[in-house]
Amino acid sequence: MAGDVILEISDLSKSFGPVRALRGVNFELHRGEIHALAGENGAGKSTLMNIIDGILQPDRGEIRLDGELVRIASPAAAQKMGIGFVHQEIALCPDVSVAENIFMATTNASRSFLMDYKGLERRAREVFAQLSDIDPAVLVRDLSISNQQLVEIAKALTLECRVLILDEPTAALTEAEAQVLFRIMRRLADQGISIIYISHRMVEIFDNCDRVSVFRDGRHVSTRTVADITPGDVVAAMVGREISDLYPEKLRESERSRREVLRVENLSEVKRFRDVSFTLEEGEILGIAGLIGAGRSEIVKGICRLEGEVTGEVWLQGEKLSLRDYQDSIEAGMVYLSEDRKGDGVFLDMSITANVSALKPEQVANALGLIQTRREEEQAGTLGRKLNLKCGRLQDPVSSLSGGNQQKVALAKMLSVNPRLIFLDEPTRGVDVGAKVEIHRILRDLARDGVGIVVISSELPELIGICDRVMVIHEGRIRGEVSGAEMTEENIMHLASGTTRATGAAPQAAK
Amino acid sequence: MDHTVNMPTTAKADPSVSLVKRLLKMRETGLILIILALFIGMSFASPYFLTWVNIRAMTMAFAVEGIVVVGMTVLLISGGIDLSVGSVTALSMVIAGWLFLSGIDPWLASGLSILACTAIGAFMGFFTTRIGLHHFIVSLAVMVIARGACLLGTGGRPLGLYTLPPEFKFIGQGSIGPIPIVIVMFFVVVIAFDFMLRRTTMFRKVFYTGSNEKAAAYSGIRTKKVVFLTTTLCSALCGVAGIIYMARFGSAQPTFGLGMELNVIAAAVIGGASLKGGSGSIFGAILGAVLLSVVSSSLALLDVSVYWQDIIRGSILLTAVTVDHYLNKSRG
Amino acid sequence: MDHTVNMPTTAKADPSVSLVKRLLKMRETGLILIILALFIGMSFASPYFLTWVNIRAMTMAFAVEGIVVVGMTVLLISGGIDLSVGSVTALSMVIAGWLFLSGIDPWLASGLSILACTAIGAFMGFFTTRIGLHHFIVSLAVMVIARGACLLGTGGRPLGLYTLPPEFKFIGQGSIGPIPIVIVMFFVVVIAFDFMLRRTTMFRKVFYTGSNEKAAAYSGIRTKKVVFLTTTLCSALCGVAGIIYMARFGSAQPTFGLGMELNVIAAAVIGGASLKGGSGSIFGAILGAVLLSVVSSSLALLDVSVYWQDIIRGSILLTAVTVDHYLNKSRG
Amino acid sequence: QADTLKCAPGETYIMNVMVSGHPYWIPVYQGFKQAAEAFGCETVFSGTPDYDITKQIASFEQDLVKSPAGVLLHPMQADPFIEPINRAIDNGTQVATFAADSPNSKRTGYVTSDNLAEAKFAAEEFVAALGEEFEFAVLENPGQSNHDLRVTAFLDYMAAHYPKAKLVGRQATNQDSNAAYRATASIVQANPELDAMWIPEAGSAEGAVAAVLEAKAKVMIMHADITPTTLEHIKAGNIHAALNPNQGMQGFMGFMATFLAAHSDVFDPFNDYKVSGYNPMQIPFVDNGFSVITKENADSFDLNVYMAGRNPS
Ligand SMILES: Nc1ncnc2c1ncn2[C@@H]1O[C@H](COP(=O)(O)OP(=O)(O)OP(=O)(O)O)[C@@H](O)[C@H]1O
Ligand SMILES: Nc1ncnc2c1ncn2[C@@H]1O[C@H](COP(=O)(O)OP(=O)(O)OP(=O)(O)O)[C@@H](O)[C@H]1O
Ligand SMILES: [Mg+2]
Ligand SMILES: [Mg+2]
Repeated sequence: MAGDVILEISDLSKSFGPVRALRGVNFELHRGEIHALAGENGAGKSTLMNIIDGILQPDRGEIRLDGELVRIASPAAAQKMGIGFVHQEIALCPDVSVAENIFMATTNASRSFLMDYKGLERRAREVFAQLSDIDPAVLVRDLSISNQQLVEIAKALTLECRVLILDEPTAALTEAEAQVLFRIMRRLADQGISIIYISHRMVEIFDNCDRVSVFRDGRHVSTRTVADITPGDVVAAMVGREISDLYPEKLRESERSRREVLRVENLSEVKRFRDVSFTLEEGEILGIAGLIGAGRSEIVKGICRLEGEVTGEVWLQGEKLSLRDYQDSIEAGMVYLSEDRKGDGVFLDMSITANVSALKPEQVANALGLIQTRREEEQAGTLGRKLNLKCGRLQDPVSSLSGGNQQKVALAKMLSVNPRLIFLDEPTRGVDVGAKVEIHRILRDLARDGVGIVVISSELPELIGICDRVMVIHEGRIRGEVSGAEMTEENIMHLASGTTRATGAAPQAAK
Repeated sequence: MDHTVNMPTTAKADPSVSLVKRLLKMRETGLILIILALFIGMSFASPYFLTWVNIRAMTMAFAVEGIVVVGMTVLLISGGIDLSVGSVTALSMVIAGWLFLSGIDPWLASGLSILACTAIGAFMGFFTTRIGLHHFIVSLAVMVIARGACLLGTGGRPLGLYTLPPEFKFIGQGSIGPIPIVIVMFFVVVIAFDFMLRRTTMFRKVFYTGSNEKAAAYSGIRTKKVVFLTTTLCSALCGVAGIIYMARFGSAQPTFGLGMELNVIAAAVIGGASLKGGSGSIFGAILGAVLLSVVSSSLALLDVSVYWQDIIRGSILLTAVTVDHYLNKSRG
Repeated sequence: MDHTVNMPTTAKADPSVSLVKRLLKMRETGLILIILALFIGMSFASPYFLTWVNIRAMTMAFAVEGIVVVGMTVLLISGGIDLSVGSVTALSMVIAGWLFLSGIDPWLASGLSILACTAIGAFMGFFTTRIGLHHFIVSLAVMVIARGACLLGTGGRPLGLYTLPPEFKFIGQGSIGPIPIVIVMFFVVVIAFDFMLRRTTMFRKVFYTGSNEKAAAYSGIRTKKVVFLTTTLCSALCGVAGIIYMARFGSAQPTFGLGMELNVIAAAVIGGASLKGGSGSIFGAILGAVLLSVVSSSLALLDVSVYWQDIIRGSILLTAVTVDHYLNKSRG
Repeated sequence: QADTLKCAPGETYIMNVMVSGHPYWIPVYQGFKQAAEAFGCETVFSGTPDYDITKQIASFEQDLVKSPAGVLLHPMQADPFIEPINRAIDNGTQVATFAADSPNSKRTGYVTSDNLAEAKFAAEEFVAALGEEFEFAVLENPGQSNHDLRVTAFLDYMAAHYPKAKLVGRQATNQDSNAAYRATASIVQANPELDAMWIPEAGSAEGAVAAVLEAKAKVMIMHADITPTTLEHIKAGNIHAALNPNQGMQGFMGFMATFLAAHSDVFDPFNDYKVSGYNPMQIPFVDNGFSVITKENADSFDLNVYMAGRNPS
C-alpha cells in the first residue's frame, strides 16, 4: 500500500434543493489501494462519486488530483484525467452490441475514422474470457440485468484509468462472478491503480479492501485500515448503533404447520426452464439460488404469468390457480418484486406515493374510485417508516432517491397490497445493513403470519441467514435442495455450478 | 438521529399560504402567467381585445378543437400519439352528414358516426397493441385512409346540411344566455377529464403505463388494454368534435382539419405533455391551445401583415415555451 | 468449469451461406421483399411499369426528398425530430432565388442559402441542446417561422427563375448518359451517409447518444454536441434539397413542401428508425421512401380513381408495415 | 351621409380571405383598394394565413368587432358562414362574397369568375387544335370548390359535346408540384398517345410541365391561374395557354357590391325589398371575366412587374 495521495477531497458540499446530500466531506485516496466506502442508503456515497466523475458539480469544496486543484466539468473531462466509473444504476445503450458498449469510451476517444468491429469483438472476448461467457455480438437489450451488470464491469476494466470507482458492482452478482471481480481488482491495485469500492456487503469489504471510509447523512465519519477494525465497528459507525443479530430467528420444527401455501408441479417453459416442481409451507421462507442466468427469475416470473409461455400447475393455499396474466396473479394474492428496479420495478418520474400505491390504487381511493391524496400519503408514510426510507418529500419523484431507497420504494409497493405470497428477486439489492435487518425481520414476521415468502438472492450469506430451505437451480432445472445444517455456501455453490450430484429433491431425468 | 428526519411529516401548514404556494408549484403556472402577460399587452394594443365579442370569437376558435386536445393529451400520457385526428374529425362530419341526408334522424346519425370513429380508434388500438406497430405509422396510415373515405363519401364536395333541424343546430350555434353551447360543452369535457385524470384510479393507470410500461405491467396493469382504450378514446372524442362542428357549420367538409394534428399535439406539448409518455395534464394542454389560439387571434385583430404573421407567431411560440421552461426550472 | 465452453464460436461457415444468412438477418430484407412483390405485381398490372422511363420518373419523384430523408434519419437516430424540413427546404429555394434575382451568381447564391439553412439548424440545435426544449416544439415553431420568411421574401408569389444559367439548371435537369444528375446526387448522398453511419466512429456516436444519452455521456461522449450536429445536418440537407428543387423546377415556391415532414418521417420509420432514437438506417429509410413513392406512382399509372387512391394508399402502407413487422419477428 | 356615394371619414371596408399569404389575393386587393380610394374609403386586408375554417370564422368575427361598413368575404365554405354573415348584417355591417359564395346567407352580392365558361373555353381550344378525337388527362384538387368546378365542368362539357375525345388520366395533386410531377410522369408513361392536359391551378401545372418535358412527350397543356414559372413556360411554348380570372375586376366589383350595399339608401327600386326589410342592393352574381394568357400577351401578367411601386397592403 503506497502512501502517496492521488485524490484528495476537502470540505465538499452538495445540496439538491432542501436535501443536503453532502456536508463538508473530506476524503483521501491513496495510490494503489482499494478503498471501501460504506454508509446507509442516502448517505451521499453515489453523490460524491458523481462529483468525482464530473456528472454533478459540487456547491462548495475542492478536489485535488495528484496534489493539483482540479475542476471536473464532465465525464469526458474525468475520463481525460484517468477516472473510470461503474455506476450503481446500469447505464448502457440497449440498441447497441455488447462489444460496442464496452468500448464506447475508446471509440469516442479514438482518432481512427472507421470502426473496427472485428477488433472490438476480439478485444471484448478477451475481457470476458476472465469474467463471463457473454457473446460480445449480441445487443445489450437482450441481456438479463445481471449480465448487463457484468458488461458494466467489463466496460470499466477496459478504461485506462488511474482511479477506478465501483459503485455497488456486486449488488446483483453471485459469489462466483464477484470473486472474479475481486481478483481483477487486486491485480489492478497492484499495478498502482486506486480503486474506490462501494458496497453494503461487509464480508466483501473486509476480505478485499485495504481501508474503509464510513459516511453518514452526508458527512464523512471515519477512515480506518481494515485490519484495525471489525465489521461490527463499521456497522455501528454507519447506523449509529450496534446491530447484534443480522438475521431473525428461523422457524422451529415445532412451529411448522405443514400447511401448504404454494405447490408448483411440472412447470415448464419452452426455452428457459423445465419440469420445475416444489412446495412452500406456511411459516417457512424458501430461498432460490443459482448462477447468473440459471433461470431463477424466469421460473418465478413464469409462476406469476409475467413472462413466457408456461405449462404446468400452480396451487395457492390448496386452490388450483388458472391465471391468464399477472393481473390475475395479483388478484389471487401472489406478487413479484422485480430484480431490475430501474427497468421494471419503479416509475422513476412519478412520486413516491404514486409508486407505492401502483399495485392497487383502489386501496387509497374512495368508493367512487377517486384517489384520496391523504390516504395515499398515509400509505407511503407508514410503509416508508417501516422500511427506514430516506427521502425529502413524499411527492418527490423516485428518481431523486438514492439507489437503496429506490429499492425500498419497490419493496413498499409489494407490501402495500398485503399479499398471500411474495416472490422477492434480490430484495435487498443495494440496501444498507440496517435496513436489511429490518427487511429480514419484516419477511420473517410475514412468514409467521402465514404469508408465503420466496426469496431469490445472489448473496449466499443472506439466503442462508433468512431461509429455512434453499432450492438450487442449474440451467433451468432444480438441481437440488438444501436445508438445516446442509445449508452451507459450499454445498449451494457446488449444486449451482453443476459439479455435485443432486441431493434432496429427486434427481432430474437426463435428457 | 440528531439532525435529519428520515420521513417527512406531511406538511399541514397555514392553508392560505399553502394555496399560493401550491399555485406557484403547479406546472401550469408559468403558462398562465405568459397568457396573462399576452392578455395585458393585447388589451393595451387593441381596444377591441377585451370585448366580450372578441373573447367569444377567440374561445369559439379553439373550443371544439379543445375536445380533441383532451383526447390527444390522454393518449400522449399513455405513450401513444395520433396523427389521424384531423381526418377522423372530418370523417365524423361526413358520416353523420351523409346518414342525415339519407334520411336518418340527425341524433341517431350522430351517434352512429361517433360509434364509427370509436371503431376507427379501436382499429388503431388493435394495430398498435396487438400487432405491435408504432402509433405514428398506424395513425398516419389511418389519417390517409380516413381522408380518402371523406372524399369518397362526398365526392370531394362539402355536404350542405342546411336542413338540419334547429334543435340539432342548437348544440353548435345556440347559446345559454350569452354563453354559446359549444363553449359550455367544451368546459364540461375539459373539467370532467381534468378531474378524472388527476383523481381516478382508472386514469392513474394511464400515467403508470406511459411512465414505464414495463413497470406498469409488473404492477399488474394490463398496459395493452390501457393503451388500446386511450387510442380509442382519442378517436371517439374526434367523433364528438366532428358532430359539434357539423352542428355549428351546418355542413360536412371532407377537407376539414388538414394539419390539425400538429396544432393539437403542439398544444398538449406546450402544456407539459411529454412525447415519451407519463406526464401531461388536460389543464396544461388547454392552456397550450389557448396560447396558440390567442396569438393567432391577436395577430388578426392587430391587422399584422400576413407576410409577418407566421414569423411573429412562430417567434412568440418559441419565446413562450422558452420562458415557461425557465419558469419551471426556477420553480423546481 | 468442466464441460461448457465459455466462448461462443463465431459461425465461420461456408461464406456463400453466410451471405444469404446475413441478408436474411438484415433489418431491411422485409421491406425489400415487400417492394419486390409490389414491383412484380405492378409489372403484371401495367406494361409500362418496368420501362426505364417510368422507373426514372419514379426515382426522380423521390430522389430529392430522399436527401431530406437522410438528414431526418440521422436526426431520428440521435433522438431528435424535425418538423421544419418542408419549410426549410422551401426557404432554401426562396433565399437562393431571391439572391439570384438580386444579381448574385447562382452558385454563390446557393452556397449562401445552404449556409443560411445550416444556421437555422444550428439555431434549433441551440434551443434543444442548450436550453433544453423538445425538438418537436422547437422545430414546429421554426416550421412556422421559416414558412413566414418564405412569404415575406416573396410576397407570397413564386419567384420565376427561368433565367437561371443552363449550367446551373443542369444539376436539376441534366443527365449523365441516361441517368439524371439528380439521381446521381441522390445515390452519392445516400451511399455516403449509409456507409458513414454504419462504419465511422463519428456516426456511431449518434447511435450511442440516441440509444441512451446518459450512458453515452458517461462514456465521455459530448452528447449535446452530437445532437446539435445532427440537428444542423438535417437542416443543411434540406438546404441542399431546396437548391436541387430550384434547379429542377426553375422556380422558387414559397408554399413548397407543405406536409413534407410527415412523409419524410414516415419513410424513416417504415425503414426501421425508432422515434425514441438509437436505431435506424439510411438504407431502410430510403426503402421506406421508395415504398411510399412507388405506391403513389403505381396508383397514378393504373389511373385509380382519386376518391379511392387515399384509401388504397393508406391500406397498402398499413399492410406493408404489418407484413414487415411479422417478417422481422419471424427472423428474430 | 345619406344620398351620397362618398365615404364618411374613417369609413372602412375589409377584405377577408383564407390562406391570406396566397398571391391570388394580391391583384384582387389592388382592385378593391383602387375602387375604395375613388370613393374616399379606408380598406383593410384581413383573414387567416391558414387553411382552417374555424380560424377564418374567428378572423371574420374579429373584423366585425371593429364595426366596419362592409366586408368583402371569400368564405372558405358556404354553410358555416351563414350564421356569421347574417349576424354581421343584422349588426349593420354589409357583406358581399367573391370567388366563393355563401348563397343561403343574407349576403347582398357575389362576384366571381365563371368557372363553367373557363372550362368551356379550354375544351373548345383543345378541340380547335386537336380535332374532336384525342386523349386527354386532368389533374385536380378534390375539396377545393372552384378547382373542382373547373375540372368537373370541363369533363362534363367534353362528355356532352365531344364524346370521341377520351379521358385517360385523372389524378389528385392538390397544388403540389412534386405530386403533379409524379402523377403526370405516370400518366404520360401509361398513355404514350396523350394529347392534352387540363389543370385547374398553376402549382400543379409547374410539376406537370417538368414531367412532360422530361418525357419528351407532345402534350398540349392548359391551366388556370398563373405563376411566373408557368408564364415563362407559356412564353417558351411549353404551355399552350393559361386562363386567368380577372382578379382586379373581382376586387373592384367586389368593393362596389359591398360599398353599394352599405349606401343602399341612394337606391329605391321598384320592388318589395325595402318594405320587406331587405337591403335593396341585391346583386345575385357578377362575372368578373377571365383573360387568356398566351405567348403574345404574357408580358402583361407578370405580377412582380405589376406590383412594383404598389403597396400590397
Ligand atoms: N437528483 C437528485 N435530486 C434530489 N435529491 C437527490 C438526487 N440525487 C440524490 N439525492 C439525494 O441525495 C442523498 C444522497 O444520495 P446518494 O445517491 O448519494 O446516496 P448513496 O449513499 O449512494 O445511497 P445508496 O446506498 O442508497 O446508493 C439522498 O438523500 C438522495 O435522496
Ligand atoms: N430479456 C431477456 N431477453 C433474452 N434473454 C433473457 C432475458 N432475460 C433473461 N434472459 C436469459 O434467460 C436465462 C435465464 O435468465 P434469468 O434472469 O431467469 O436468470 P437468473 O437465474 O435469474 O439469473 P440472473 O437474474 O442473476 O441473471 C438466461 O440465459 C438469460 O440470459
Ligand atoms: Mg448510491
Ligand atoms: Mg434473476
